[in-house]
Amino acid sequence: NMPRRIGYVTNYATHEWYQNVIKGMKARAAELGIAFEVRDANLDVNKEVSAAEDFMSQGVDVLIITPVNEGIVPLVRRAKEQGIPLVLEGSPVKRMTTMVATCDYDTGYLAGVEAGNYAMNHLGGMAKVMNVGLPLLSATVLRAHGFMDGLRTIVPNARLANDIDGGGNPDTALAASTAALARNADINIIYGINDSSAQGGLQAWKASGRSQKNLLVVGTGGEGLGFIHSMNTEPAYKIEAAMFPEKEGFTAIDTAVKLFNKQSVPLHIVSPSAAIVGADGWKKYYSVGENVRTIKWDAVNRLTPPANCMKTSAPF
Amino acid sequence: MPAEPSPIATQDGPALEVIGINKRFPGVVALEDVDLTLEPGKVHALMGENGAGKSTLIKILAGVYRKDSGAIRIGGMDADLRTPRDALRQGIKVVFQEIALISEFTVAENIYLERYPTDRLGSVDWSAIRKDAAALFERIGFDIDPAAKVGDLPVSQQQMVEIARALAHQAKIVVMDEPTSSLTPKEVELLFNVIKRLTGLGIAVLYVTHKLGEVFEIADTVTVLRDGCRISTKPIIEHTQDSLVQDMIGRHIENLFPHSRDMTGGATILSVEGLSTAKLTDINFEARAGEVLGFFGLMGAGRTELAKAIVGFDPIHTGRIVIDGKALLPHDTRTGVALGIGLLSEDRKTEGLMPELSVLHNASLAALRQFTIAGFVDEGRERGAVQQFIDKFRVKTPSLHQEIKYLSGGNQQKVLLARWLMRGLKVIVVDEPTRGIDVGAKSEIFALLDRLAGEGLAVVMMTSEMPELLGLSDRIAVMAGGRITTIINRNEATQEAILNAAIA
Amino acid sequence: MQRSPSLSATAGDMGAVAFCNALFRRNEMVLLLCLAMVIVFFSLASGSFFTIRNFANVFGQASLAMIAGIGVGVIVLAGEIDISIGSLAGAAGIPLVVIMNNGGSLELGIAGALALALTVGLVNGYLAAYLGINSLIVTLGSMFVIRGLIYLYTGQKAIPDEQSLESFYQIGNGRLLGTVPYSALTAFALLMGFMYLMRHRPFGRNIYAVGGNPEVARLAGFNVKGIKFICFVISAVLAGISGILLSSRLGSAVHVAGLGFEFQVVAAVVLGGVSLAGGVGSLFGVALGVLILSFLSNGFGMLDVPTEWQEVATGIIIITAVAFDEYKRQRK
Amino acid sequence: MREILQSANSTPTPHRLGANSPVVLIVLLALLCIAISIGSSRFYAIENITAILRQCALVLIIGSGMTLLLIAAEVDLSVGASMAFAGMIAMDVTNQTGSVWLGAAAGILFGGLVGLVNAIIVTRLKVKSLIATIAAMMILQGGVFLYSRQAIQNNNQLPAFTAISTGFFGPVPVPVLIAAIIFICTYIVLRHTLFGRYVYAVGSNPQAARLSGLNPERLKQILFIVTGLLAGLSGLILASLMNAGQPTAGRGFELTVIAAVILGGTSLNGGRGTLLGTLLGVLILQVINDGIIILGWDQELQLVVPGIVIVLAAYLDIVRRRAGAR
Ligand SMILES: Nc1ncnc2c1ncn2[C@@H]1O[C@H](COP(=O)(O)OP(=O)(O)OP(=O)(O)O)[C@@H](O)[C@H]1O
Ligand SMILES: Nc1ncnc2c1ncn2[C@@H]1O[C@H](COP(=O)(O)OP(=O)(O)OP(=O)(O)O)[C@@H](O)[C@H]1O
Ligand SMILES: [Mg+2]
Ligand SMILES: [Mg+2]
Repeated sequence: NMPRRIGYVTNYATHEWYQNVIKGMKARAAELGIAFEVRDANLDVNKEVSAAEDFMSQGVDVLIITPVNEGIVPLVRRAKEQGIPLVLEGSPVKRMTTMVATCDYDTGYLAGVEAGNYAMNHLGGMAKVMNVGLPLLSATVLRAHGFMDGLRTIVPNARLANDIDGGGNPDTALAASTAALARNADINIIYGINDSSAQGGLQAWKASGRSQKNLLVVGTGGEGLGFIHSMNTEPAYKIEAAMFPEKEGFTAIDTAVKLFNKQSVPLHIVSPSAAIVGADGWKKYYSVGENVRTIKWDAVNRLTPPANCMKTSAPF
Repeated sequence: MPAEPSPIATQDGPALEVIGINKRFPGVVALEDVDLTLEPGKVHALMGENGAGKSTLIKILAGVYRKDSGAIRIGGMDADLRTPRDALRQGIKVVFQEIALISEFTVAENIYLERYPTDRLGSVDWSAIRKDAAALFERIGFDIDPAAKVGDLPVSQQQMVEIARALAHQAKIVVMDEPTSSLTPKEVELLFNVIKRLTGLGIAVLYVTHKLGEVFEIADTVTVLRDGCRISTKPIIEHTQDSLVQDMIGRHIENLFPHSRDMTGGATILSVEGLSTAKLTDINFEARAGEVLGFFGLMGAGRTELAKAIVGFDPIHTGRIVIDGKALLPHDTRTGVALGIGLLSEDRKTEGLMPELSVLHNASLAALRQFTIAGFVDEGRERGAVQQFIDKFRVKTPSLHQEIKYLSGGNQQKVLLARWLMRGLKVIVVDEPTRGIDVGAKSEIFALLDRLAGEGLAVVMMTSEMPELLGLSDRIAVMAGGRITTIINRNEATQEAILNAAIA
Repeated sequence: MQRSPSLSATAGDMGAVAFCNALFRRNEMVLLLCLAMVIVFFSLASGSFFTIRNFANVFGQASLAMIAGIGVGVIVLAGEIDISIGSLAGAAGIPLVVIMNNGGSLELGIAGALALALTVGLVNGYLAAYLGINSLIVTLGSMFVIRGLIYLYTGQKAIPDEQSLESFYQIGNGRLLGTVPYSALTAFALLMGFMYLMRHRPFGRNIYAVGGNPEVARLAGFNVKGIKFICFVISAVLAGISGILLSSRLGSAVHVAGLGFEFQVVAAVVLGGVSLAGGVGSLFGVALGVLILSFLSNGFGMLDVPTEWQEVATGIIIITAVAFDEYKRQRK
Repeated sequence: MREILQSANSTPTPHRLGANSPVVLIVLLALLCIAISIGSSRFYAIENITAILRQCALVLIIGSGMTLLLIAAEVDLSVGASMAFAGMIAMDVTNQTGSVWLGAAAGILFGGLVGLVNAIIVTRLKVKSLIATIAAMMILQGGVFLYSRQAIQNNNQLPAFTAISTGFFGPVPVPVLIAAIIFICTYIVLRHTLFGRYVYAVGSNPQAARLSGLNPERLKQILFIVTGLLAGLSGLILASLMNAGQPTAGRGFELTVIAAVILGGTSLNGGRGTLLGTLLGVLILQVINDGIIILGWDQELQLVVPGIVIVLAAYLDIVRRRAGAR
């Protein structure tokens, strides 16, 4: 029994991550013969609520939302009142039925472990980290915590030397990292809570005239082509904490169908993540053509996500 | 304020006394120990050169500026005029030199701006406003539609609205700063009737003007200021034109209208052929080197339109403007200026001044190219040249670097004239060149225009002042309804003939 | 453009043709026509557009910009501008939710939010009207400062409403008879009230006069600073009300709420024919401007137009509308 | 007696202090530097100073153009969006052609093109520049994603592309050198040339300027194009710094630039302003930004402190001008 129409309100359609989520959703919906529509909140939660309202009045059968933030709680209630099944993607809010998301902490943790190994082998066992972070979102804060905790399992005296707000976009990350490096350049690992942040941090490093020889850069997300390019060309960009947006989209559609059929689903459906290491690591999961990447479903499907995350931000 | 019109209960004694007022601006003493007494039911004229301090005194009475020291008494009581509101409450209504109306509002609404009639709920009572305004206009004989938007009215009618406003507000003291500078003779007559009506009600009128004729027509008493000091206060009957001028500028003016030139004129420099615009039809005339060509017309005849069209400021429909053999590109002031034609606009504020810039930069703007080497300004030469003009025209300014907005109107006008004269022109078009200018400066400007013509310029002068027209022009063109009705030589011109042509 | 009511009143006396002519020359008429065209277009293009439910949605969604737009309309008519409204709308939710979370009632929370808005209005007004600092600079400053303080206070997290008060949920999400959003009713009531104020109260006329020509208004004895000051307070309080409804709609005080709201509202106000120079325009026009933009965004969504095209289209519409306005004015 | 105090009349001072003097800003800047360096010794490290200057460079490049525009009573809010787009194009063309020169030229020219379109909308269609350029900003922000949804990477890893931003000319970073050259050029033009004088005149009273034989529309068009070109150049440098064309780069940059120009004392109403002020404004804002990080303060203060400083500086300017007018 398939729903006829699924509506998806995304957080930020112009971001590569969400484009790949949508790609995964579209592919799956097409496979199942479901009409699928997308609206973009463009980072504005009020707009997100409006778009969801419009979907509901248009009569979609299932609604999928990537919450911009917790401001959609009343919407969750309204969807329930109107009997429209609702799947969240990415981050949780109070009263939700279910959410499809990777574990942010675990993702960071996996990358942290790999970074620790790399530090032992190539950086003389030293780990002084600059976190190009985004305090704005609890998810991104968790990634950084996970990274440090994973790192410390291998390099116990690893130190967070610089913790900055890079705004999650490359130019702010660049500006903030530049100033932070001027304050304290005694670091050898740059961790970015997403790919743009990692790139911004790395560019600031390069702009200050340093060599990448004793540096490790770790990005997060595996959002689009950016990290593949960086891993190919930047000597220090060795590790990516990949989160496979296509897979997340795919799973979200499947979950929507389950909800529609009133099957029971867990509160958090974990989508897999993995630490990709080395310039060739990404080739395991992706192939790249002219400006597009294609996911290798076999490899990704082989990843088995844990049933529960090690740590979450959701207090409920 | 009383709600219904009634004659002011005239108590004995002066309506307003100004005692020993001082006011300084940076680098300028605008008023020094000035005394002034206004009697109810009398018109007191205030005269003086540009920059003498008249407007400053008025602004103090209006609560716009604060006096540095001195006292003001109204009806024998000390008055503290800190804001315009205080002044209005004390019954002082000022009609300013600059039109002070909200152009987006209707005439009627403007009249009741300060105090709207309201209904029981305190809402604006629009029908009362409309009716009262119509009744007011009827009473004083103004022919203005109370429902018209003020911004759509010609300047002269706006001025009339201003004056009607003073009447509507039951003022005890009405102050007028050069109210006739943009009125037609007929409107001036109307205004004088209104003033008589005001004095009949026991209202005291303070009247500022540069026009000697008017003073003798309506004033009871005249006070003359010079350089911020009171020079004299006399009943008008004790004055002659000469004595008044003597008081104002401290010297006699031998001949207001010098005429030193050979009137035959030289070669044609400017020729206008078949010019038509939205407001003008088929204008043809020539101006020759060495002559002053005067243009006369009633308000709205189209002189300003013509002036703006021939310098390339306004677009034209058809026609050719040729300067010294070269045709001007239509609607392009740059070729105009390059070919040597410039306009001194009648509207100083919106088409002349660069308020934030210094006297120096205002003066040198049009001629600046002459002081440049490869695009760079030679500031020494520039300053030297401007200084010459400032000295020659006796512009009152504390420094070349003073922002021009702080100068008095007449001094601003001189700076703007300097702007053109620094850049050797072939044709200068002056539109109401002496509007708001004192007799002394007037005679200087006349002499200057005369000399310029003598030096071979063609001077095209738009004016509403008959004496000015007759005194200075070699030939006179009269306009009516956007056409030139006649062009006559000065020695054939009579006032009557000109007026007839203007009404045609 | 805005004519004074006295003129439109006389229009009633004219013949029917002249009456229509008089109306059609008015900016509001053109806007109304645009709105009608937008509605007709989307109704034809999308089956689910022309429904009561969808219209109720749009009016509910428009109400936030409408309420803030009234305030910005007033302040722009007074010849000033307020771009701190987005930050303020975001900030207003904080005292509201925090008070409720600490056991306070909704009313107390609203009082807290309004008190915050009032304070901001007083500060903006004091700096701009009394100290004479350019209002764009003042409100640019307060836009930054308020947003920064929100981030500092919240640690860049949303503050959820923990009491889940039903009344709090209802003010922003509830609907009269299940159809008309209360927020739309609030917006409508405020619009009517302020339209009456601006057209028929001496104070409203004074605002027009002050915006039309402050120097003239001063000479006419107005307390120009005081009037502008009050306009800043009005604008801030309305932004606060908008923020209260927003936080109810979001069920929490969201730290990024209202980001970019000021651009949206100013665009609607300008589209509504209010001149940034002050003194020209009407609140009815503002309301139409808000509705046009809201219907456009709703309709574009229905047609699945991507966000980037929406942005491009909105930009072009604004330029076209303003250029057309200018063209009309010049032809006259 | 009341003869006007004509002292200044006879003693011409070439550059009159007073009306436009930047004393307040210089003092403010000095105080900031002292305060921050007390808090952190790293502030004066060469590396930090270089970093500050490099950040300043981007703002100053556009700020130079924006100052002229504001003096001429116009404004351009599309510069941030234009930067991002120009960076994308520069990177794309570099990738396509393999030539950094062509890429750079394409990016800069694109900025100029945006300036030209703004100029036409403002001078021909008579749309107020505040509105016109907000709309242009929306169109560019949407349009950049229509051009490419992904960031455009430096595919060929041309080092020359990154050298635009990270290279050094002696001890001076290349962007700082570029900014310095642009600043000095615009300074000389504004202060000492005919064109500069015309900018003030047009900003102060465009009608009067036209009557004096100037062409205000043409002049404004030039200024819009120059500002556009400079935005393109900044976009190029930013793309080089990030080694990629990022569609979201430069968001909000217009406010930073305008804040700096306003802080420098340039009037929003035209006719008044100096480039020296802009330079100081840029320095102050970047020193604040840097100081907050150097001192390890909450980065949220990067919004709060500049907000207060802008209002404060505007207020001090008013106070000083009033005092000067007494
Ligand atoms: N706000 C001001 N700041 C500085 N100086 C001023 C200011 N207002 C007037 N002045 C100066 O004060 C003097 C008196 O000016 P005022 O305007 O009163 O002259 P006026 O008699 O009205 O002249 P006019 O006949 O030209 O109108 C002039 O020297 C003028 O430059
Ligand atoms: N900017 C303006 N605003 C309102 N009315 C104007 C404006 N400019 C001109 N007018 C009016 O338009 C009419 C025709 O103007 P024009 O200037 O061509 O006539 P004119 O013969 O020069 O009369 P004036 O002595 O008023 O300059 C006049 O009544 C004039 O007052
Ligand atoms: Mg005067
Ligand atoms: Mg005229």
